Amino acid sequence: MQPNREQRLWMYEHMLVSRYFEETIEKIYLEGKTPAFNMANGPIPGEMHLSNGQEPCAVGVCAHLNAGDIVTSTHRPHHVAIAKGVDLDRMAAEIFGKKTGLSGGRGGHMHIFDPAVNFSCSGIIAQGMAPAVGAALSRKMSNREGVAVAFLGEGAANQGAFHESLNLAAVWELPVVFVIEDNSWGISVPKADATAVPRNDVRAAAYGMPGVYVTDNDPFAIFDAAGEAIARARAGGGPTLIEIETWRLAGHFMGDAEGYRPKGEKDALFAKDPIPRMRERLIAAGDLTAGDDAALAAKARARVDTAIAFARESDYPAAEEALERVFA
Amino acid sequence: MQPNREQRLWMYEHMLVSRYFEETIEKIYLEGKTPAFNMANGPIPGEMHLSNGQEPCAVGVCAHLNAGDIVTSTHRPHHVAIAKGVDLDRMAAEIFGKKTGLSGGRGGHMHIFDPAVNFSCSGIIAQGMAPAVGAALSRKMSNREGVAVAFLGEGAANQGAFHESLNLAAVWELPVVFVIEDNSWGISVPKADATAVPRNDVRAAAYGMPGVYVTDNDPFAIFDAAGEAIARARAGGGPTLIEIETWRLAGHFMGDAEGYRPKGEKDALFAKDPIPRMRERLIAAGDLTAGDDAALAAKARARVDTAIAFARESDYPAAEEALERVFA
Amino acid sequence: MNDKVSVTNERRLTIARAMAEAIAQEMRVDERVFVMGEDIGTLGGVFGNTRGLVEEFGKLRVRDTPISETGFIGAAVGAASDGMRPVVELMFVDFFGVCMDAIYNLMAKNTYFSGGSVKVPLVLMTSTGGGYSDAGQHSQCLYGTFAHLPGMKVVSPSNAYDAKGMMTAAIRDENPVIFMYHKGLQGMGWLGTEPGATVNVPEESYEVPFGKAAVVREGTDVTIVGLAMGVHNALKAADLLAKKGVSAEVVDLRTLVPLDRDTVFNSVKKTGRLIVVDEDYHSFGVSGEIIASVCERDVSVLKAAPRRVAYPDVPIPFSRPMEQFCLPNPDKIVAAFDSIAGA
Amino acid sequence: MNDKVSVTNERRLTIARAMAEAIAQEMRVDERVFVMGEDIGTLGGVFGNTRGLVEEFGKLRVRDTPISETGFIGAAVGAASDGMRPVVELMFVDFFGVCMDAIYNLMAKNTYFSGGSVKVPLVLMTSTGGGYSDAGQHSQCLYGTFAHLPGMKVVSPSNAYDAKGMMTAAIRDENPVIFMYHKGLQGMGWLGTEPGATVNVPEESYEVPFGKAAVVREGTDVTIVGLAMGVHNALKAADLLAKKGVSAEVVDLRTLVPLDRDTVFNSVKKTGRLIVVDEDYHSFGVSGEIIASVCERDVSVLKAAPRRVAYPDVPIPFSRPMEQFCLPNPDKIVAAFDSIAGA
Ligand SMILES: Cc1ncc(C[n+]2csc(CCOP(=O)(O)OP(=O)(O)O)c2C)c(N)n1
Ligand SMILES: Cc1ncc(C[n+]2csc(CCOP(=O)(O)OP(=O)(O)O)c2C)c(N)n1
Ligand SMILES: [Mg+2]
Ligand SMILES: [Mg+2]
Repeated sequence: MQPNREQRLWMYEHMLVSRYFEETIEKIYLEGKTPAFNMANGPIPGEMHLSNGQEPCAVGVCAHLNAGDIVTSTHRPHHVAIAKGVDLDRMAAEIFGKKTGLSGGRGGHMHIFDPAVNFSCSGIIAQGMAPAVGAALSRKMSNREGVAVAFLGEGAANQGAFHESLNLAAVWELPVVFVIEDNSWGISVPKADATAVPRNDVRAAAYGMPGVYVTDNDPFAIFDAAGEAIARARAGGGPTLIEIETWRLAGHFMGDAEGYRPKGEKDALFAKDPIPRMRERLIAAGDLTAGDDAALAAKARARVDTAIAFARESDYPAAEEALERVFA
Repeated sequence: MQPNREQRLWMYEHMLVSRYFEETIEKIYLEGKTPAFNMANGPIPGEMHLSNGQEPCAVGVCAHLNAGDIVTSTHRPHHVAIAKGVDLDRMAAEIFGKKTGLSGGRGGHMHIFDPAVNFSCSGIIAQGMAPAVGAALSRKMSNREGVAVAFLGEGAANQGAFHESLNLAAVWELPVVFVIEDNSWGISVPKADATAVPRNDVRAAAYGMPGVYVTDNDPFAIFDAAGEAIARARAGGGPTLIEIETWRLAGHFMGDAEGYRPKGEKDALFAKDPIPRMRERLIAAGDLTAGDDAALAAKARARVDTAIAFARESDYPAAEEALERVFA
Repeated sequence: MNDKVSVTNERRLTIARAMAEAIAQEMRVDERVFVMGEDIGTLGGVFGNTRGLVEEFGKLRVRDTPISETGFIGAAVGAASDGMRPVVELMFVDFFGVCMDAIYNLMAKNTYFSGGSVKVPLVLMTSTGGGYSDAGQHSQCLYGTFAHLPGMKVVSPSNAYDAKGMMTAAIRDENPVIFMYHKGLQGMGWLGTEPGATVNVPEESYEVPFGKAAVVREGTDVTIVGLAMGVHNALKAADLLAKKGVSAEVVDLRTLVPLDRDTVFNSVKKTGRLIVVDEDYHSFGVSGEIIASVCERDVSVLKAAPRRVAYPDVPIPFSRPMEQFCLPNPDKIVAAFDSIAGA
Repeated sequence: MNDKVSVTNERRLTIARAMAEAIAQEMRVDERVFVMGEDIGTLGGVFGNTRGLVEEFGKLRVRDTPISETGFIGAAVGAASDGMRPVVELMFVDFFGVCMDAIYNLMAKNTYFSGGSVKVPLVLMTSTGGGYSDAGQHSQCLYGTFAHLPGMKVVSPSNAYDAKGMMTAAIRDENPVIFMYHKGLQGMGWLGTEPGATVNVPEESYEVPFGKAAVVREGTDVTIVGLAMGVHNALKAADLLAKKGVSAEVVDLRTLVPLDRDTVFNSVKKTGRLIVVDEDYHSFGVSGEIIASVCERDVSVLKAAPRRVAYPDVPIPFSRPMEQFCLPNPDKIVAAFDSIAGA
């Protein structure tokens, strides 16, 4: 399954928005945190896990989804949220802890919820998976359309919730797709030290479901694999497991000195940064001129800037609001 | 790998002891529980999970183990404990809640611990698995001999601990063997409704370890598969997953009306009860005469009777002992 | 049984049947309600509280699950957020250790994390309690463990009337509710049965609201506060105390979250003495909270030191003499009163 | 810092370094000791408490694990029972929900279940606390959750001297110990740092025994009881109160299990007033237990209602103004005193 031109451009544009968003967050995150780096300071306090390099996973999968479909994501959620169509202004405001944020500032960057597009995430490894299974069950039981996609990291594939979620989805033949973003690191631990098999797609066999591995962080190959899996799910054909080779261009979180990374690894990854690669590919294919590209980039930047401005300008919640919304 | 005559007779004898033990417990369990069945009453209160029919799994595996090897078992532990050489008197006394019991009455039938032969169990599904992995790690790290075997039911193979334990054992190449007793039921839920694949041996591939399925509850086939796996573990070849087709001839626990079982299923299972089958096989092979058999049976019965008498005659712990042994 | 016996008929039900009836009635009127858990279909629940449901509603709405608590409770969170109203069983509360993240970090917090835009109307029913020699992984109450963590309502009925009304309220609640039922009160003969739990239950639907403790016996000399089985121990102790001329008031908390501190405080204000009965572990749990709640409001209402009759801080032993020694009982409550009677 | 400053040198360490030093010293003398957890090898622990260990002891004794807490904590139980002495890291205490069975049903109970024939000498170290906007799944304390369940010791140091001595004691203990370290006290700049936690630490090995609270400041008008970060809030409040002429005594509990009820009671007996500071959730936790412990022993020692300054019963919000509003702080403690000063 290959994306048409419109889809190709949609994917590229969302990759651009995602990257600009992360680059902007990265800069702002450092505000107020120098010279002594203290996470608690600055306009964006707390942990920050950036998705630079992993954009292909988000756009290749979400290109097949509509607002009614469900996505659950992880502690590293921005690129997926953007591709899923989460309200960017309110997401930015949430990351800043503002009252106008998606959760009024209660959640922050690891707890992005936008029910309008059925997006959510959780900061506990692999724990977003079972809720995706349950949302798929909900659709199947109530005969409502919709596919659920659970994103996870390759490190999460060794957590018990992974096993239970895949088995349950398979036993009940639910419309859910599991997408592993294999950036080969779980914080400082390389995949080979944590996972008994080189590729997690082989684990699909343990649940009698199809398993696919996509190499080289390739947006079109991801589009292809995800398209098939999502179509199968929509048609009642049950779950699929997809693992995608992708690249973590940033540290695990902001402030990570990355001393554990082998010399040269990051240079090699930057050399195949998916954004310029995609740009060249689209230009080569005649989808895009340099002028189009500049326009798209400007549009993406403007979109991000608007969101960031909204976030910056919004008020903080009143302190006492902390006590509200515990119960519906 | 085939058992020699001594091993064959050892296996048969331990099957007999196990079966007599369970039959005796079954009778005593009902004492004081009629006419109105109340679990709290009688000389053996609480839940009681019998292993009738599953004896081949225990003897086929434990025939390869010595006292220094580690076994962890489940809520249904008696047959395995007996084959592992747990002190039968003190195990019986524990099941009766007596002061002379292995744990002075604190544990009961789901918490049999006999460090002299490195046996333990847990009542929480699949939770005995990781401790087996850890014991194997302990041996490997300290260069002490020993293989660990974790027993579990087929229902347990859908619990997260299963996945994490197998992956960890494989990543660290530990001397541990995982043995699934597939009696096809998890209480009232048939395997097919709970497990996405017909046979769990395929799950071994998810960890890059060998997987074997043994059909027909056959003690010699079990001996063969376990022998190979344990030898590999001892030789530093890492973990193996074995699933064994076995039969739950009793209810899930005492008092289970088993209304959920298809008509005829139990009759069919009783028709292939592994004890008489083993007897016939040994007689046919010339390992055993009818006279030898009667003698073995009498010996097994006597062993069980002694243990039960010990348990019956022992005192209950003083009530206040409840407060002791929380900490070492 | 004061305010709650506005019953319109004389039908007596066990808690198990009352729970099943409440679930069935809600399933009839609300197709979003479904049930899942281990052995809750054909078997009808190990403790009888889903009997008859699969026969009436079929296997699609009454789903036996694999032994995958993290999987199916997490799935229930996803289904509830997507518009369904799952009623889920965790067979024994003792098993919370294999699935607590789905419960306390997702189910309980997603409403807050989402700023209220996501609702998680989910009932997690789970059995508690010992007394029948099921040892240390199958006999715990863990009331305090759940009540301590924010974002979930925590309730536990002492009788079938409350059980039905609280289950109905739980299913209709827009929030997650932990519905803890004590095995010894279920009315399943094989677990022993506290007769006081089997009471008249109306056929029609009704709710017993959360956050309202019940004064189940009025008295003037001491307030005995309990929950679930504790209430029956308290009532029996009150009978014994009455024979000695002591008038005990018994408060059935019914819900721990929300906690009706007012009713407890007002009772202690009247009686001047407080005994808390709790089958959960002694320290850092329910008994400490109840005592602290009274003292911090006005310590001068206490004529004597408050007392607790709780499970000691030891794992639950199997052997009957040891287990019975540890469990709260009416005599211990009477002894607790005797120790403060002089004041 | 009274009794604990019998230091023989002037070297000041952070808690992170004190923990790593204690572990290293035990590893040098006892080859059964090993470390496992996520990112505790090359990275040296996200919170710095295993820095330098892999370099000295190698990857076989300092083992980075997969993200499989049930697997590796359960494995630690098996290894400990087989004669090893694992020191295991659960990176954030908030993650207990994915592995609690291995902790509370195996690690904590196997000694009891085995009648004492099996020992589980295992240290589970885990980070607690918030204050740096890490939101509701990475900022909890959960002291009460662990202290409530029997069979494990639960400790939390407020300074590096105690941290080293308590870690040494934990590793040498024949029982499971939950070693909770507060992120804000670790001395990792990026988490903010409470300067009072970085103190003189002797180079030689020593133990700080469990079950002995420390009176870290003497006073006569009110007893402020806290743990870990709570102690620093209490000390700052005591300074503020001193300016108003109020003499506050500050008790550092140091260990929750065993709990030194005597030291708390004796202090309150002297001062007549009690304030408990707790960063864990308000209800059904540490603050209730401390208050109940005093009241049940002799309620008449209290001149005024006891007070608690605890985390409200809400999930921890991300946004700074909201989080700071919820956290205990010196001003809240002073206000609590003011509310009972008249009595
Ligand atoms: C159950 C649990 N254990 C540990 C953590 C801490 N943690 C946060 S991210 C992370 C690494 C995750 O690796 P991976 O799944 O590969 O995702 P990535 O960070 O590479 O996107 C860890 C260990 C957690 N959040 N939850
Ligand atoms: C985590 C957990 N969930 C549920 C249970 C309740 N339970 C006890 S035995 C059992 C069935 C186990 O089936 P299986 O693993 O096949 O073992 P079998 O009983 O057939 O020997 C269940 C669900 C439990 N003890 N622990
Ligand atoms: Mg990764
Ligand atoms: Mg089975």
